[in-house]
Amino acid sequence: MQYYVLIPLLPLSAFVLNILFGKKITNIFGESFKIGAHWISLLGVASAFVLSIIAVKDVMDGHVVNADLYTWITSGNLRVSIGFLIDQLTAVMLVVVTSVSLLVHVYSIGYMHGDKGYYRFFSFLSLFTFSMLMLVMANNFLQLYFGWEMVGLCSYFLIGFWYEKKSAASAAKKAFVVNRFGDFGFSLGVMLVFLTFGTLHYADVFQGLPGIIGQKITVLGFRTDLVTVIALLLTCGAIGKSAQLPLHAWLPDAMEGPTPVSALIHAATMVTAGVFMIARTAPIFNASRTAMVCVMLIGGCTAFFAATIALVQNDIKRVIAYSTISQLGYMFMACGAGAYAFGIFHLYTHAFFKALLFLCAGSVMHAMQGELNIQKMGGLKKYMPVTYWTMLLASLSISGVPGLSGFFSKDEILLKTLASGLPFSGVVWVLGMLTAFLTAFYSFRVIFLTFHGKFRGHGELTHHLHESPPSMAFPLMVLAVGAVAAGFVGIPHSLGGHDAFARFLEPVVGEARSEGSVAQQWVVMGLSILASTAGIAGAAYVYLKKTDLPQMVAESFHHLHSLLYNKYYVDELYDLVVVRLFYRISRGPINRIVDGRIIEGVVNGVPSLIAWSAARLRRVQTGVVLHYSLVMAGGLFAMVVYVLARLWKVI
Amino acid sequence: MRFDYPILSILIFLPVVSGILLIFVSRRFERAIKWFALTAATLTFLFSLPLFMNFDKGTSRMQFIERHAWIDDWGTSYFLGVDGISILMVLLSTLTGILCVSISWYSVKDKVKEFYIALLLVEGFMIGVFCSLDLFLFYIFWEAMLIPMYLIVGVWGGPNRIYAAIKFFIYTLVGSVLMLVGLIVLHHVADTFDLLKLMNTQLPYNLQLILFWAFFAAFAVKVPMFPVHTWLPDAHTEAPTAGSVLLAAILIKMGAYGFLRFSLPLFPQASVAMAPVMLVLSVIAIVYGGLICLAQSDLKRLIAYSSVSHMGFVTLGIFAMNGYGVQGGLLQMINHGVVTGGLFLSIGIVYERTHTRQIADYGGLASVMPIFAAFFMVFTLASIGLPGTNGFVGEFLVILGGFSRNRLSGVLAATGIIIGAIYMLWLYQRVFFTSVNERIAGLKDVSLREGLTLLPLLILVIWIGVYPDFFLSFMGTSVNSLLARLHQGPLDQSNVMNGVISGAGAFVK
Amino acid sequence: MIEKAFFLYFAFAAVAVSIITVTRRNVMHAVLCMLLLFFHLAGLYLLLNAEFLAAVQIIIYAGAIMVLFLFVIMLLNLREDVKKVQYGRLWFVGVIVVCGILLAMAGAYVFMVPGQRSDWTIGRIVAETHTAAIGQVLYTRYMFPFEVVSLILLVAVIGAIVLAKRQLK
Amino acid sequence: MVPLNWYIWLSAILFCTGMFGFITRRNLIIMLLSVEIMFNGVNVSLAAFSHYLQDAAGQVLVFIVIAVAAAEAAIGLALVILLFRHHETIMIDEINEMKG
Amino acid sequence: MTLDHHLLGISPQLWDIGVIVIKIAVVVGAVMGHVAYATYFERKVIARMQMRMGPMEVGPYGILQPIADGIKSFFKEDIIPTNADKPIFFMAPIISLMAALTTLAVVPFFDGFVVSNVNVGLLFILAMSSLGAYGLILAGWASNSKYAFLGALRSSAQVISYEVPLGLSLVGVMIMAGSMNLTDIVHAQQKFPGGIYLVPQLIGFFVFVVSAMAETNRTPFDLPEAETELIAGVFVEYSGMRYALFFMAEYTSMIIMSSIAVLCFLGGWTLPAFVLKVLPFLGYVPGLVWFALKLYACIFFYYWIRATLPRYRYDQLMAIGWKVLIPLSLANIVLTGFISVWMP
Repeated sequence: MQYYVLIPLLPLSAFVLNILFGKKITNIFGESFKIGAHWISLLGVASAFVLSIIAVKDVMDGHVVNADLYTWITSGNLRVSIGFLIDQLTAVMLVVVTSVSLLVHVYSIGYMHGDKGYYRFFSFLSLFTFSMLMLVMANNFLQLYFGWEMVGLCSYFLIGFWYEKKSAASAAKKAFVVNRFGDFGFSLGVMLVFLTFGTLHYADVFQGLPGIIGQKITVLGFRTDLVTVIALLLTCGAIGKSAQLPLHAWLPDAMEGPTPVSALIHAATMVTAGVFMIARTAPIFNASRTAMVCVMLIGGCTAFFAATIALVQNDIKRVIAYSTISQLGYMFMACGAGAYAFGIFHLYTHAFFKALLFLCAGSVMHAMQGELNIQKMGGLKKYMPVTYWTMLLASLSISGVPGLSGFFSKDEILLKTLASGLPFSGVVWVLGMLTAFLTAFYSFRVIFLTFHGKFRGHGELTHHLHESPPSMAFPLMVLAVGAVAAGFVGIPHSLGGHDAFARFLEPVVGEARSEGSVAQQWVVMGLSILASTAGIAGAAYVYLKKTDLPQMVAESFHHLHSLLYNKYYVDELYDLVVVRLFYRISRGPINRIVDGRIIEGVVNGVPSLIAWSAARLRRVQTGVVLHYSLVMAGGLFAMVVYVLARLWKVI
Repeated sequence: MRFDYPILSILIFLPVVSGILLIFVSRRFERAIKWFALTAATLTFLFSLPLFMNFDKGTSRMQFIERHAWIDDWGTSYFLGVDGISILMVLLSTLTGILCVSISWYSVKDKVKEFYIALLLVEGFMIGVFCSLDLFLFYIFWEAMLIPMYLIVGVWGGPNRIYAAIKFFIYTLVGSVLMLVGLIVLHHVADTFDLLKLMNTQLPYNLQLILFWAFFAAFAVKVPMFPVHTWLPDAHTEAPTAGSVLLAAILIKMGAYGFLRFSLPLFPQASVAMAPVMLVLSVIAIVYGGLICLAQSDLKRLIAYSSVSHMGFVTLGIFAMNGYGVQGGLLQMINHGVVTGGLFLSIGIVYERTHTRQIADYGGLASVMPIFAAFFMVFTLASIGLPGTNGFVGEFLVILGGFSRNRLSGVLAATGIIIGAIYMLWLYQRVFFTSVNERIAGLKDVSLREGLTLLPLLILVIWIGVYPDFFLSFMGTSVNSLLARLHQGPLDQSNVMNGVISGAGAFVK
Repeated sequence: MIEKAFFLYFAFAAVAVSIITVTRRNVMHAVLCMLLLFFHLAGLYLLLNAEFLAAVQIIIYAGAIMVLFLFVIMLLNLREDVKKVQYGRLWFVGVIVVCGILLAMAGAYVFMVPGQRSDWTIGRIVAETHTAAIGQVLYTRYMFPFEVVSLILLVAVIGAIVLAKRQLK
Repeated sequence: MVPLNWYIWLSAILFCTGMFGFITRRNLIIMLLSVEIMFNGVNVSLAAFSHYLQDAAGQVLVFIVIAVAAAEAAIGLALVILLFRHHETIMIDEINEMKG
Repeated sequence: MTLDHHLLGISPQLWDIGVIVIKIAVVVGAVMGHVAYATYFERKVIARMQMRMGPMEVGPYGILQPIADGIKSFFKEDIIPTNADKPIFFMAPIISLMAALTTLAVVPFFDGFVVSNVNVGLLFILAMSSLGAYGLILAGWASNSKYAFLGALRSSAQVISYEVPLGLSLVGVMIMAGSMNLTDIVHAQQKFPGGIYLVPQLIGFFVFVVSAMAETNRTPFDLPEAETELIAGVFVEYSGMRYALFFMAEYTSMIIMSSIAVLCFLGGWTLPAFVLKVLPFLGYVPGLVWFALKLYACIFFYYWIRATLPRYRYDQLMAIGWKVLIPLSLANIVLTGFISVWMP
């Protein structure tokens, strides 16, 4: 089993080699001989991928591994180790992470060609892969937290990859900081877990879980259910990492990073860590109904919320980014509804089609010389057929067209949500349905605006329009296969399948709360098909037939449009409430008044008080010796009188 | 573990004597002086390694004890020894000594000889502070260190150095004088300065309280805790690089060390009773120090304020009074020394090139000095407590300690991490990212010397981050016995104790 | 009887001369009166069988210190000061204070208790000669103060030179 | 025999005379002379006590006082010269360099 | 208190006082006569040294010249400068002469003949000789004249400077004699094998002689009254009787310094024991004769020096005083002290 260690270690060594010698390697082999830094990373990730496949096979054979590697921190009875837990959930994540990572690595060879930070890019990609693997392979909370923060760091590096751009640097910082807000809760959650259970190992925690159900804890004066508090604190972390409401604002900005990064980190893997974490800690959530409802509500609201924004965005990557947020909302819905397996299933299918979408967008950008505005595209179908067809497949998949992978997962989520029987599940289900419609609509809006109709961009650009190089096209095709076929591992019973995926994960996350009746299954399925087709049709009608309609709608619903277009003004709100406030408080009250005036005032005030009184007192010092002598004599007089008085017993 | 030779005395007096020897060297031999200082510092470090190797982790007793009669009438002896609490600080001091000599190689241009003399003296006295087991001896080292440090700030500092140096001096002195009064009272009561004997003396509660506050004055200023921190930004900012590093890495640890070594064991009941106050101050320091960083436009000043915040973690850990807290606090002391030391070294490196500390004068440095940017990045990350770096381990343990002592303090301390990320990353962005500011265009990347100066700290950052157990194992036993002592005494009736009992209950045997 | 007469003469003369000294306008006259004072005091010392002190009083006070004063007065050539106001503005306060002290001392005198007699009787001093007597005490019991005084004198010499010496350019 | 208290009276009066001169006169040299008078006043009582108590210590003290007076005169006069060089006067209240 | 003293029905105390008064009269009269003829002696000696005759007119060989001079100055007009500080101007010569004459009180001219046999005789002489300077200083000040003033300045500095080696040079003698009483010192010399202290105290004698010359303002140290530089210095405004008083004071102090030299270094009125052993008949000659002979030898030495040596420059004077004489005398004291401790 030792080779498991190699899965994260190989990308790590790739990172180390690359960051230390990457530049040298490029220099040694020169510009002409393009055996660049990517080979090291590629090799590392590819081997990790192969090993992951082996690991999956082992898991399928029933070899679940839970082993400690070494003790990381010891303090009192806190013993945290670095170790690996390779079970079904991990296996799925391993495949997703390594495969998408591998494809993105390949894609990046072409995409990042000629960039001066080429080696840096690949080393960070490798580092990310390592971190993500550490995250998913963790067997305790603190290691999870370790991976959690490390992927955040890589995200920071990669978003800010083009750090000369101020927007990129700011976006990177924003991503990190917003995540920190989530991590704040997460870390407290971890501590609470430790203080409650006395351990941080998943297995031990879950074992001790039944014992603490019903215990109360006082938080800020409120007596609350302990498990709920833990679960909600953990959810905090998940919200941050998975860009759910209200901590979603960083993800759209993260699109400042290179597109492969968006595909890998901000679509397929890192952002899904939140979902993974909830699934991983499923027993805790299962123990708290409140927490589950919260998660579900957050998911539903986020899904709808992000989808509405996606409707009007013109930046192709931002549309996809909001779509990602929306899809992550679905996964949260599933987890909240207790259908962790389907959350993970959606994660799994989403990884493929969303990565594909991003990579296609990257391909388009590549052709468009970095242009992102879909209003300035159009008719690219004939120039880049591979991109078009793969993107179309991905869009169909995300829209939930039957038979494609997205259909299976989304459909199941909607069904399980409705059937969960939790409070508000109905509302969330309606939101999910609406989102399904919106998803189809905006996805195809992108397709139609980008690839159909006439080219609306700058004339000269037409000469540059071309299909991407093979290194980029190949991953697209591979991912397209995934987007189409990935769902086949989880065909539900109602469609004659075996629900194999959920069965596979059952040992880890348990069964979904309720299957729902067969009728329900069919109704939901029908409705979701209806929603997706309606969406696609609507998009086709608006953007292919009545091309002036969007303009008219936007004008007639001016306020709504600008509300959506400006993303509900969330960024502005945060800027106002959080950023400005912090800065203002820091600048004014704290720096100037408390530190500058009060403390420094006291510190400098004491000496100046002394100086002031000294200035008054020094007038006594006339400088005239006669006065001094007089005072001396007076003193002598006083002394003699005192002695005399003592002698005469007056005093 | 006993040595044939007095290793602690060697550690203290090797730098001191070297410094004194330097006095007799003509100032014309600048190179020789530098090499001599480097050799002395390196030798000191090498001598400290056997200490490290032969340290017995299994006992909480003092080790490498040296005791010689000194002033018998006063109950004072020359009494040295280390335990798990101090040994790491000694090592950090010896390491920092080398780095300070190295970083000043070219940046100190005038009065070179005197600078290195001061530097070596400071190093020796600092080690003395950490090794003294006699309160009188401790006080002597404590004060003696102040003089060369004052000179370093006041002579080789920035434009506003005199103000900063005097402020530093007076602040510290006022605190120290109160401690001196406390020492005298203590001696009056117990008739000895011997720490170990004093620890066996049960002092009345009221006296403990008074003495606790007297010692608090000295230690809190050094740490510096919240309301008495304003000397730090000035001193840090105006000091030369080596001075800042010494201040950040060692000097301000002496305050926290003092709490652990003297306040807690000597006045256990008072410490326990006063812990809530200390916790409040610590939390204020964490949040306040973090917030105030956002308003800084001066690189060193920002880092200085971040020190306030980070030292807030240390005191929080110490006064959480449980295993996690104290161990975390101790580790955080090392961490802060390494990280902030590294940051100041880095700033020194770049200041040597640009001669400006204003953040606004930078921008795009990552394009100009990529290797430097990488170093700085690692220190930044460690500063904000990224897992895998040392900062995480310390902060996690401290917050865990604080959290188990008093949830609110843990929660508020954790916000410090958010704020830390904000200001450090914002700093990094303003300095290293965006387009290249013309003022810094064409700067040379770090030289081999500078790289080698930063490298040990970098290694420590990763080492402690990945395998902190190595370091934690040094302090475990000592911390346990300290805590046992802290909680064994008759508990005060005041209800502030409840938190402690619940938090550390599991820990106390 | 004759001793008392001598004493009264010396005492009244000394007081008169000292009062004249402190009230002279002309510094030179003050110094001369001072000189007279010293002679009278020397006479008192002789009455007290302290011939060595009397000689020393003359040699040092009259022979050295007063000459020094004269020297300085001449060096500064203080002839103009005679015309200036001689007393400070607060002179009456001084008078009151001094009278007060004198009264207070008079009051305290009532309580004076003479101390223990020691062994240096007049006969013994005469037998050993006064100089030898003082020498014996001075160089045995008061050796340390004597050395201190010599050090003070050395310091004074150096100090006076340093202070009064003009910087040579 | 002359009674001891006669000497003491003389001593007190001399001392007070000297002090009067010291605290009222403006002339620095007269002030120094006044100090000498005070010294002498004290010396008289010392010598008298020494004689009446038959203790040589008093006379030793007189001796020491005289030596100190010499030192005082030397330094004092040096200062007078110095002051006069700077201020062209020895009227003490015209010199207030040390005014606070 | 015996009956013997009640002579003529006069109480013994008054009798003592009477004796003292007579002694004083004798001594002062004798000395004044010698002073008068010391001037004559000086003029003759110097004249001879300069191959002149000296005073020849008044009386045989001009022997009445001093009397004539005295009468002349007594009747001269007493000129007092307008701006002079009159009381001091009057007092100054008197102080000078009184200081000189008072000193005579402790000088034993032969065995047992002394006005007042004081234990601290030597100190008394030193004290009075230092007072002599006041006369000069006050004269210079009171004259209110530039030359006189400069002379006075010089005089005060000179006196302060040479007072010290003068006193110190005698310390050796005091150590050897163990007394400050001049009679005792002479007796001590008799007991001393060498008979006179000149031999062991050669350094002291040298210092003493030089200091004495300075102290008495004689050439080559006559700076306060240097004719060529300051046209008689402090005396420039004095004339007639007052000038004569100064003159007398100077010669009196010369005689006194010479007698101290005789008493302290040359065995006083005695002869060394070995001389008496060889020539016992000399013991029958009165001590006063020996004393006078030695005295005049010393005075002759004064004149000799005056006729031989030029005047010193002022800074040289100071330098000799502080840098040569004081160290020498201190060394002498140390040496004498060591010797008297090791060889009692």
